[in-house]
Amino acid sequence: MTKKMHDTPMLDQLESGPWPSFVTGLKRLAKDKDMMVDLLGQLEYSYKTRLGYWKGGTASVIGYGGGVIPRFSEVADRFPESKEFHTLRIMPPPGMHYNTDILRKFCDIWEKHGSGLIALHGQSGDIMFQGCTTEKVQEAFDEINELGFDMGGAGPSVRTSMSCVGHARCEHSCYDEGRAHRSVLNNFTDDLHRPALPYKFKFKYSGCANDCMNSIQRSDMAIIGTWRDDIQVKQDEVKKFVKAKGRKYVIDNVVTRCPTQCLSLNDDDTLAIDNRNCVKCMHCINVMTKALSPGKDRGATILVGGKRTLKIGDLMGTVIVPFMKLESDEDFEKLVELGRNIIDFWAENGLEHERCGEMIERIGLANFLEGIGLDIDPAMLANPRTNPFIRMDDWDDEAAKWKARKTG
Amino acid sequence: MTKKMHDTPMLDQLESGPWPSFVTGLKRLAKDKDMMVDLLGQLEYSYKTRLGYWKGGTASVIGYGGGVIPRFSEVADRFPESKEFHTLRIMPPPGMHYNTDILRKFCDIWEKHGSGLIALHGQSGDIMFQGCTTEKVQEAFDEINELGFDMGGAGPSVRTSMSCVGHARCEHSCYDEGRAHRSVLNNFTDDLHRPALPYKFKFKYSGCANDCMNSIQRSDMAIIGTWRDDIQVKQDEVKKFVKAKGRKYVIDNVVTRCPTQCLSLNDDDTLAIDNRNCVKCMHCINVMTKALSPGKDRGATILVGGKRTLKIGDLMGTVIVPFMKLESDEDFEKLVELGRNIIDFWAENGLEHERCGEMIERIGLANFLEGIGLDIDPAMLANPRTNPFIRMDDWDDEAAKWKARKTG
Amino acid sequence: MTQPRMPIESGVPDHFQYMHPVMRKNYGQWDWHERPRPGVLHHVAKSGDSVWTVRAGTQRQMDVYTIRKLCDIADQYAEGHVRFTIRSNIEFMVSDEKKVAPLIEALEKNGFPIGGTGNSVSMISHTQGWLHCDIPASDASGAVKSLMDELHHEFTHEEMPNRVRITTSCCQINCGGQGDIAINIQHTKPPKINHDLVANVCERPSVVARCPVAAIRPAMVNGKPSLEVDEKKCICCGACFPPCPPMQINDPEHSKFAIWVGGKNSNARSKPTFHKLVAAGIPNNPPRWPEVGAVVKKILRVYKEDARDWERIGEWVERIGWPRFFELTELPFTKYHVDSWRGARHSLNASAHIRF
Amino acid sequence: MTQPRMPIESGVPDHFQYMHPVMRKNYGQWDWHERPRPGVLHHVAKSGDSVWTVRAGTQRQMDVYTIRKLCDIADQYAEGHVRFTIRSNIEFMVSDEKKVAPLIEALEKNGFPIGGTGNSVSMISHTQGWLHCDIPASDASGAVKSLMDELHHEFTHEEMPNRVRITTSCCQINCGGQGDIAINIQHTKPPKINHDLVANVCERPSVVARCPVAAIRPAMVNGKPSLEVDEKKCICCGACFPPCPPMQINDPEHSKFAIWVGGKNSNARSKPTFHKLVAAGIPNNPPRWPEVGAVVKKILRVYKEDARDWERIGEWVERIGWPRFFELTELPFTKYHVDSWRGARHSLNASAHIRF
Ligand code: SRM
Ligand code: SRM
Ligand code: SRM
Ligand code: SRM
Ligand code: SF4
Ligand code: SF4
Ligand code: SF4
Ligand code: SF4
Ligand code: SF4
Ligand code: SF4
Ligand code: SF4
Ligand code: SF4
Repeated sequence: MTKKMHDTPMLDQLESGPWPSFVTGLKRLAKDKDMMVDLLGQLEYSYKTRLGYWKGGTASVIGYGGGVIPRFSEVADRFPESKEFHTLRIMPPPGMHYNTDILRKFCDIWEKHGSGLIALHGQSGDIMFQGCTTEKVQEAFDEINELGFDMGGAGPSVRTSMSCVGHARCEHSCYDEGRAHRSVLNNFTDDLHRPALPYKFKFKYSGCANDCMNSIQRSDMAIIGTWRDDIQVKQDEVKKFVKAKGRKYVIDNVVTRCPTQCLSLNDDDTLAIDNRNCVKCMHCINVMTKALSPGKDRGATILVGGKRTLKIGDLMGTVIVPFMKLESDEDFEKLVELGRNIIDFWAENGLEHERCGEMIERIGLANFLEGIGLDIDPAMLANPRTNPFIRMDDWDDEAAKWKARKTG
Repeated sequence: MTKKMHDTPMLDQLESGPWPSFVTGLKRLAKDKDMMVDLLGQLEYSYKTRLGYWKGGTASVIGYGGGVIPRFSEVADRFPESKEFHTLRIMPPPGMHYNTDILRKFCDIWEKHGSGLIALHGQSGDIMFQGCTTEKVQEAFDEINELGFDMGGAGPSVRTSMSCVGHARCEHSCYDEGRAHRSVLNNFTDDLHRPALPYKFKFKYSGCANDCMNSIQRSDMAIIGTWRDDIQVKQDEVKKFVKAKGRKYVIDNVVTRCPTQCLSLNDDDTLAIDNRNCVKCMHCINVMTKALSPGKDRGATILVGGKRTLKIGDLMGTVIVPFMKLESDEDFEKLVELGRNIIDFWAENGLEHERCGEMIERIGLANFLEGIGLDIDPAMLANPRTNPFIRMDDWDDEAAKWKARKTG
Repeated sequence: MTQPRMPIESGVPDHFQYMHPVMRKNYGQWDWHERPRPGVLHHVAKSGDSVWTVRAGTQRQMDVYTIRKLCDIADQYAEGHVRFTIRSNIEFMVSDEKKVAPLIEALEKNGFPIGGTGNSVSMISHTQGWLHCDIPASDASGAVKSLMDELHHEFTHEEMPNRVRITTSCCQINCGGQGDIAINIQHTKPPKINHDLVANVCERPSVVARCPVAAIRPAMVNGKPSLEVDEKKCICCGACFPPCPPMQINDPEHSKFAIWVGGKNSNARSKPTFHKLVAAGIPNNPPRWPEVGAVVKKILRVYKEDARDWERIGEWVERIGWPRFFELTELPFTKYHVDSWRGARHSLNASAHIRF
Repeated sequence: MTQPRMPIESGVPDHFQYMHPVMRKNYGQWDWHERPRPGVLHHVAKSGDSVWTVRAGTQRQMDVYTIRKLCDIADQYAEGHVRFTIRSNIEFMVSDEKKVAPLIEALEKNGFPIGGTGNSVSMISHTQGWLHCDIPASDASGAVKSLMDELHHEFTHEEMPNRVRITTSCCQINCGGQGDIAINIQHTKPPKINHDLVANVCERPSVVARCPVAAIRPAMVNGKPSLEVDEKKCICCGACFPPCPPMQINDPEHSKFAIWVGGKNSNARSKPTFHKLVAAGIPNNPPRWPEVGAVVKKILRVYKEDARDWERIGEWVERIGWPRFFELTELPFTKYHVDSWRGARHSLNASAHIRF
């Protein structure tokens, strides 16, 4: 309460400027919390020496194996009050909706048990309650948990998930992201709370190909909304748009930007769409939001294997289910089951510290699909193989399978 | 002369149909040549058993290490007259121009010393005099050589080269392919005739990016014509073309097909070109051959490393010199020198049976460029690296080099 | 002693309980939207209902006073509901257009910038850095604050050709992901090994396995089991550091910044793409990292001037070509831009397509 | 004995000595061209000179009688000069348009098809096969003859959306190169080793080194040094066969044909591309390989119907997507189409771009 502030000449410089300053926030907390006085001291010290001073360790809550990120200071001799500075990862609701009531309750709990510093949100979507002593972790969690919030993921486990605002406010949304998010994640609470997988596994949900959740590249399993039928066109709105913006604008910004050249502006200012070749990229709909909408036969494309760079280079998720309906209870159960199959197969076949995408790279997509019981489909490929390096003496059997699928 | 023909029921079927029949040709030769009687016998036997019956061995001419492809029959007991059936690879003139006089002389020589079968041409461009006994190889070659024709490549050597018709008849041609072809090849006769390289090395010359010689993918060093200034436009011819074909045709077939969207059809039926972004792909010029031509500041792009598939998968050549002037004697000397540097570096650093492109794949483009003393350039890349897996502690020095080049 | 409390394994909470009522009512039934001004979205439902959203920037790592202030504003000027975006912006939803202006005024008065929508530069994706992480070579909070100060105008205005999404990462692990512009730590020297600690702290076989280029070997040093690094092979990636802190990769001098452009997650028009290296060797210079800001601003300026509407940074460069990108931005092009990793051939120019 | 004659190392001969005089005169000075009809090109020089070219198909592997016949025609109806194209077509040049029709008539009368220009299917790239090569699993001359018989109409007419360049290869080495359509032998079983011969004929270390997947190990068999193949690893590429003929990869039954589409060397519009596997397991069925012809014709028919002008086969498929390609051609899609080689990830659909 009364500890003297350290000199923080470097951090002080971060109090100026138009963007909200976290330093000002930290200082405000430091008025009441010695922990924050020393935290500021340690941070200033990092700025000066250009090195970090946290190390890991153990901190957890009863019943769970993960979700607390333990931080112990390596410079506790200089800054003793912040020698422990753990973070609790707490799962947000889909779409990160809150009312002020719940946010105020979080503040109260964290003011009482923690540092008073909350990150909204972590890059994986967690509400991060940052800065807690080992002693207080359990109490803090208990109170948060009583509010209906549960621990997020950490370690080799299913991780906290994110879904876009989608159905709640976005006209592009092609499936109920919130429902998908909760259906899947709440079927994996055990794998989330008790890390026992080869490595982390992330699900992300985007309602359309704009992929506002970066799911293709930042999740092991991406669920991206799409549709199978024709784009819905309100030709009167098209005409209005053309009138307002001019034909040239529409041609330069809509028609010529279609990746598969399936748009054409008719002479009467209506739009012709070659829906057969539309790849549901969303661009034309993005530009003409009032005139165009996704079709009515909606669902999702599932991609697997996205992650960042270590250790074989970045991976994008790649298509494993071109289209999946997501409407009925059974549809959502199927989605859960798909996630389950993938995680089971990977848990069995992934090496230690090998993400699902890295495993697919190692064993090949065809083997992965066989392992999880999915049929291959040309939509999963940018192109078929360009090399002849494959033994295919049972080509005929494989060809017969395709024919059976096509006729059956 | 008198040997009885074998039954060739399968080959006989290849005498019908509208395409010229090689079987008819072989039979005609067999009338005078027992060798061809047995050759037909062996070929029919191959058709029946679906197996080949030639093996390698040695055959050559005095003074040269390569250029004769020796073939000994494995079924000489059945077909003794064609037990030796070697091929002489002879280099054609650039553009494969002939007059009837020289062709008739070839025929006479080959009728005398060989089987009478000549392939015009091999996939590497050689005139292939096919079917010769070991005994006759030297005499046949001597006579051909006296006509001013020289042996082509085989084995781990510089190979016979090909250049497009280009300057001789094509308005797209951006450099003198024939001169480049002869300048380079005739500086490498030793490496061509006396195989001592890690593997084969092919040069190919195409006068423009249409690449009628398939050089990008079928040669170790591809010389592809290009230009640096603006496309030459005859706007009156553009107008005529638009008038003849209609605006829609021009927009659909020219404007929208430009890979970098740098064409636009003006309201007065003239064509606007954003030459800064033109990638010299040739498409618009191909369609409007009368109205458009390559610019005036012409030269070539050099690409290295193309080859077919074994053993790491197909390789395209990739750019190592974005632009090289090919006009003066010095320009052509520089081209020869570049080829020399590349071959020298590869001869020293390539593994046995490793094509130049495979070596580049193994050591990295940057190291290769350093090895041959060329500066790197962003035009050599589709894109810079997407991964951080590189140690670059002398970044500043490298950056300084670029700056020096830009200002110097 | 009392029974320990077991967690209620409730998982992901129900979002409807916190959602703005107009959004709840029209869930899955939205029709179109427009952006009346930067920072404001107007969504119209098929029912005819409207919701106006005001988006404001935050510092993400917020003290409870800041959060309570935002709640006060939400209660007084909005309708008591907020949401956060993936970029730590806060959104206030109101069902009446009239509430928009006072809300904006209140937010601005309290120092929260309004923007981040449409073709603006939104908040930078934020990671932990020195404030909390155990492996950072730099700070995230400070770097993001400094950059957003410099990009304030671009956040509050929609003047870019298309949206710009910047990411930062305070180590090479890159929790920040792909970005139109990515600002990432890049180590430039192999780790220095603190041999005294290895025996106690590291599981040696798993550290060895973690190295992408097999540069780490178990070794005996001063009679104790330790590790050694083949410095010729080492690509300075830092992958060995998290599992084995004695493999000190962080260095005040040699951990630099690198800048990447052209990452894109959306499928709009072009397929998603990874970002590509454009600049490196940039000093890690707290508290305001001016050299980083200078490069980012230079790239943004050129993009703003040269790109066409709707072109994301990567799409723009794809059209104008990399030579011109380096020319326009005046960034040096080096041999390090040339990929040397597996599959490098896919990044070479395997064509005669060249702009002069 | 006389001195042996040493070669005159004259290298590549001068082309001007054989070139048609109008071409020589206007060398490098051509202005434009047109195609008055299939098989005929009309080139106009800046000087105003014109040259008409008549292109005719040949069997490539020509007997001297055929060549002399072509010379007779050149002397009588043309001006004594010919050239050959990269696809073994012969070209006759005349400086007077009036000579075109009689020349064509003479060629056709003698069985030489006129065509191969513009948007036709030109002659198939021709390799050696059983006629001469030491490693073929099939014949080139016969396969090409059979196919060209079937494609005669497409050679003599310009009815395709763009030119079609077909290649064949009689072993997996693929001397034929990339093609709009490539017809290549594909082995489907590992080599059977004739152990008795290995010791004498093979340099074992270099065979071992030649295998792309390290499936070959030196081994002692029946007390003699030989080789063994790990059949699980072997990708049946045949690379071991040329350096070591006892590693018999060719098999009358199991050496099949595979068909590939979308290879493109030109830089027109799109960058050059490699061809992609579309069909395999096609029997090697001399003398007329009807199953191969059927697949090729099916692909050509669909391309002709569905592609836009100027779209090469690969560009067309790129626009309509691979699912539709397999749907339209009714070719089976199998797990073997999915790349499993290094860098396979580049061939996966890393996007949500899908056509339904
Ligand atoms: C907190 C957070 C950054 C932030 O400030 O937002 C974070 C922080 C850490 N990440 Fe991360 N990652 C965070 C989101 C991400 C993301 C983004 C995402 O999820 O969309 C990624 C990229 C996507 C991906 O999964 O590849 C990411 C890729 C990594 C990796 C690399 C994984 C890989 O397979 O390459 C590691 C290293 C590891 O796990 O071994 C990693 C490891 C870490 C560790 C645990 C470092 C460590 O090994 O000790 C960091 C703990 C910091 C701390 O003290 O709290 N973090 N990390 C994010 C999680 C907060 C939350 O729960 O919401
Ligand atoms: C004759 C010819 C096919 C034809 O009928 O036209 C041919 C025939 C042979 N090629 Fe070829 N190649 C022929 C052009 C090509 C081409 C096309 C080209 O040059 O544009 C290629 C693809 C381009 C390339 O270089 O990659 C080609 C790629 C190969 C390869 C694979 C090389 C590689 O690096 O992957 C081999 C195998 C080898 O050399 O080890 C090969 C090997 C062979 C051998 C020598 C087979 C052998 O190892 O015994 C064949 C001799 C056949 C014979 O009996 O005459 N041939 N070969 C062509 C040469 C004729 C000529 O001199 O004009
Ligand atoms: C609120 C948010 C989703 C959420 O659940 O939190 C969101 C909301 C919307 N996005 Fe997004 N996007 C959001 C993050 C993203 C991201 C992810 C990111 O920022 O890292 C992306 C992918 C970026 C990338 O490619 O790396 C993203 C790519 C898009 C696109 C595609 C733009 C493009 O041309 O590539 C659109 C379409 C458009 O705006 O034309 C879009 C469109 C929209 C629309 C217009 C959808 C709608 O009709 O409501 C929303 C308002 C956008 C605006 O700001 O003007 N949203 N959007 C996210 C706001 C982030 C922020 O605070 O800045
Ligand atoms: C004669 C020949 C060159 C030679 O020196 O022998 C040649 C000659 C011409 N080519 Fe070619 N090309 C010739 C092989 C090629 C090849 C290689 C091949 O066939 O394997 C290619 C690359 C094919 C590929 O991409 O794999 C080739 C790709 C082109 C193109 C690009 C077409 C495209 O859109 O991709 C053009 C431009 C055009 O026609 O629009 C072209 C254009 C031309 C022009 C129009 C150039 C001119 O103005 O004179 C010539 C007449 C073409 C015609 O047939 O209508 N030529 N041309 C070759 C004739 C081969 C044959 O007998 O069929
Ligand atoms: S991903 Fe699509 S559905 Fe979801 S918020 Fe973004 S634009 Fe809307
Ligand atoms: S959604 Fe994309 S692919 Fe489909 S029509 Fe619109 S722009 Fe074209
Ligand atoms: S490569 Fe170009 S210059 Fe040469 S013949 Fe073909 S079109 Fe003409
Ligand atoms: S040559 Fe190609 S890139 Fe250049 S303007 Fe013409 S079509 Fe466009
Ligand atoms: S980027 Fe690195 S340093 Fe920053 S939070 Fe992630 S793991 Fe920690
Ligand atoms: S920094 Fe990376 S490359 Fe170097 S030793 Fe560590 S893990 Fe290996
Ligand atoms: S493709 Fe194979 S079999 Fe045919 S000529 Fe070339 S090397 Fe011989
Ligand atoms: S066929 Fe190819 S993969 Fe099989 S053993 Fe021979 S070289 Fe190796």
